[in-house]
Amino acid sequence: MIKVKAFARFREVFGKELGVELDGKTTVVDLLTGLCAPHDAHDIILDESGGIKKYVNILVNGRHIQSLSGAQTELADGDEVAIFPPVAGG
Amino acid sequence: MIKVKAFARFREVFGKELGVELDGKTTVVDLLTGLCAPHDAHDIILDESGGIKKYVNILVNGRHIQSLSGAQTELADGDEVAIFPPVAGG
Amino acid sequence: MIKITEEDFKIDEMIWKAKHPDAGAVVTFLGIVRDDDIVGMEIEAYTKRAIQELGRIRDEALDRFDLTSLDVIHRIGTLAVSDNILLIVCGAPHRKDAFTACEYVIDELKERVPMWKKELSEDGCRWVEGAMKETR
Amino acid sequence: MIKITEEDFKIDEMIWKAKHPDAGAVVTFLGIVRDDDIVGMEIEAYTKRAIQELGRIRDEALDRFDLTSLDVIHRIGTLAVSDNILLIVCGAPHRKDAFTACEYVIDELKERVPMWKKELSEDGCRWVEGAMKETR
Repeated sequence: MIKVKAFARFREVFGKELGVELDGKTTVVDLLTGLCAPHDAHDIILDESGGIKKYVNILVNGRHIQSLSGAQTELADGDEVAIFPPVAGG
Repeated sequence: MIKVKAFARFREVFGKELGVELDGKTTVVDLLTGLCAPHDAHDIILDESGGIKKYVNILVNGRHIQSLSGAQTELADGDEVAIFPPVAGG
Repeated sequence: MIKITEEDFKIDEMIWKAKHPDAGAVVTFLGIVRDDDIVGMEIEAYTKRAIQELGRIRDEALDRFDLTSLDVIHRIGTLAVSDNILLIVCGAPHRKDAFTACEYVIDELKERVPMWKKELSEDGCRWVEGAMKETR
Repeated sequence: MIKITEEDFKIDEMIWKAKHPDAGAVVTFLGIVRDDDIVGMEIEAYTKRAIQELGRIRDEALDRFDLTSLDVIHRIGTLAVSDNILLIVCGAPHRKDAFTACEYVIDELKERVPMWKKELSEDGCRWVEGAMKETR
């Protein structure tokens, strides 16, 4: 199972935390595509070509996917995926 | 009478506060020359040519003598003259 | 100390901890809720990662500047106008390092630490969007 | 508030006064006695002129930067290592002004305000000489 945590605007769309069962080999963009459908959130997260929108930050186990394999980063059982908008603390 | 206030190193030489009676027309450098003699402080305050050493700050009624007439600034009865080394607060 | 908490903090206590024989300067940044026609603010954090990133920022600052201490405390939850949001306390032998480190921490915090604010006003609420920088 | 006093000050109280609906940032500079092989320090002021000059510096800062408050308190008398020397508290809508104003005040204070320090060590004592700038 993959633990998905969503924050700020995205928490209000997906809920704070959800578990997603892996269905064979899954990438970050697969996960997001699957998540968006039931929440009608496709336009918020994904662009027209099915890629991830720029203002959507994704961490896998605390590492930004840009330092991994981007949208194609592969997920394994037990991974924690975080989805959040640009940060604004302080 | 002129009120003379000395601070820091110069307080230890001249004392904290003293009154000096005016003896006719007096300038800042006259006052200092007169003050230095009894305190053996000539070398601390005045240079070889009888001018005021650079690191000696003199205020007359709160105004630096450099914005008045320097060592030749004339003093009047009731003036407050302050003598102090470069400041070092904070 | 790096801390994310719902509780308010005591500034005197935090500064007291920064006292160190080699410290001559303590610079403190306090962020408070400003009344931009709002009644308050909700602050949310990805706490685990926020603490990790704050720790990284602290380590960078300790590495770059000559400091005797560096502490950060950031609140989450619902806050009213004038409530404390965060406190950064930098102790240093000399003031320049304390100022520069304190500014470094708040600048980096705003760009890198996964926290978000929702402004609450009479008319409703809105998420404050950060600038579009990547978190590392 | 501009104050020169022998008493210690309460930082929390001073910061509390800086709370203002338009303030989003409060930057505080605390100077403390650093252990440079000393046991303490004696601070002397030309109090009347020091308050006047601090007032000028505050007015300059209020003029140059967008601030909601600016307070300075400086102690005189005999202080031990780690004792508070002075506190500057700058409140502002935005942090940049608060930081810049706070640094402005301490930089100018050190050059212009007629105050002096005598370091007290086991071997005796010595006056700390300031840089040779004119007071205005």
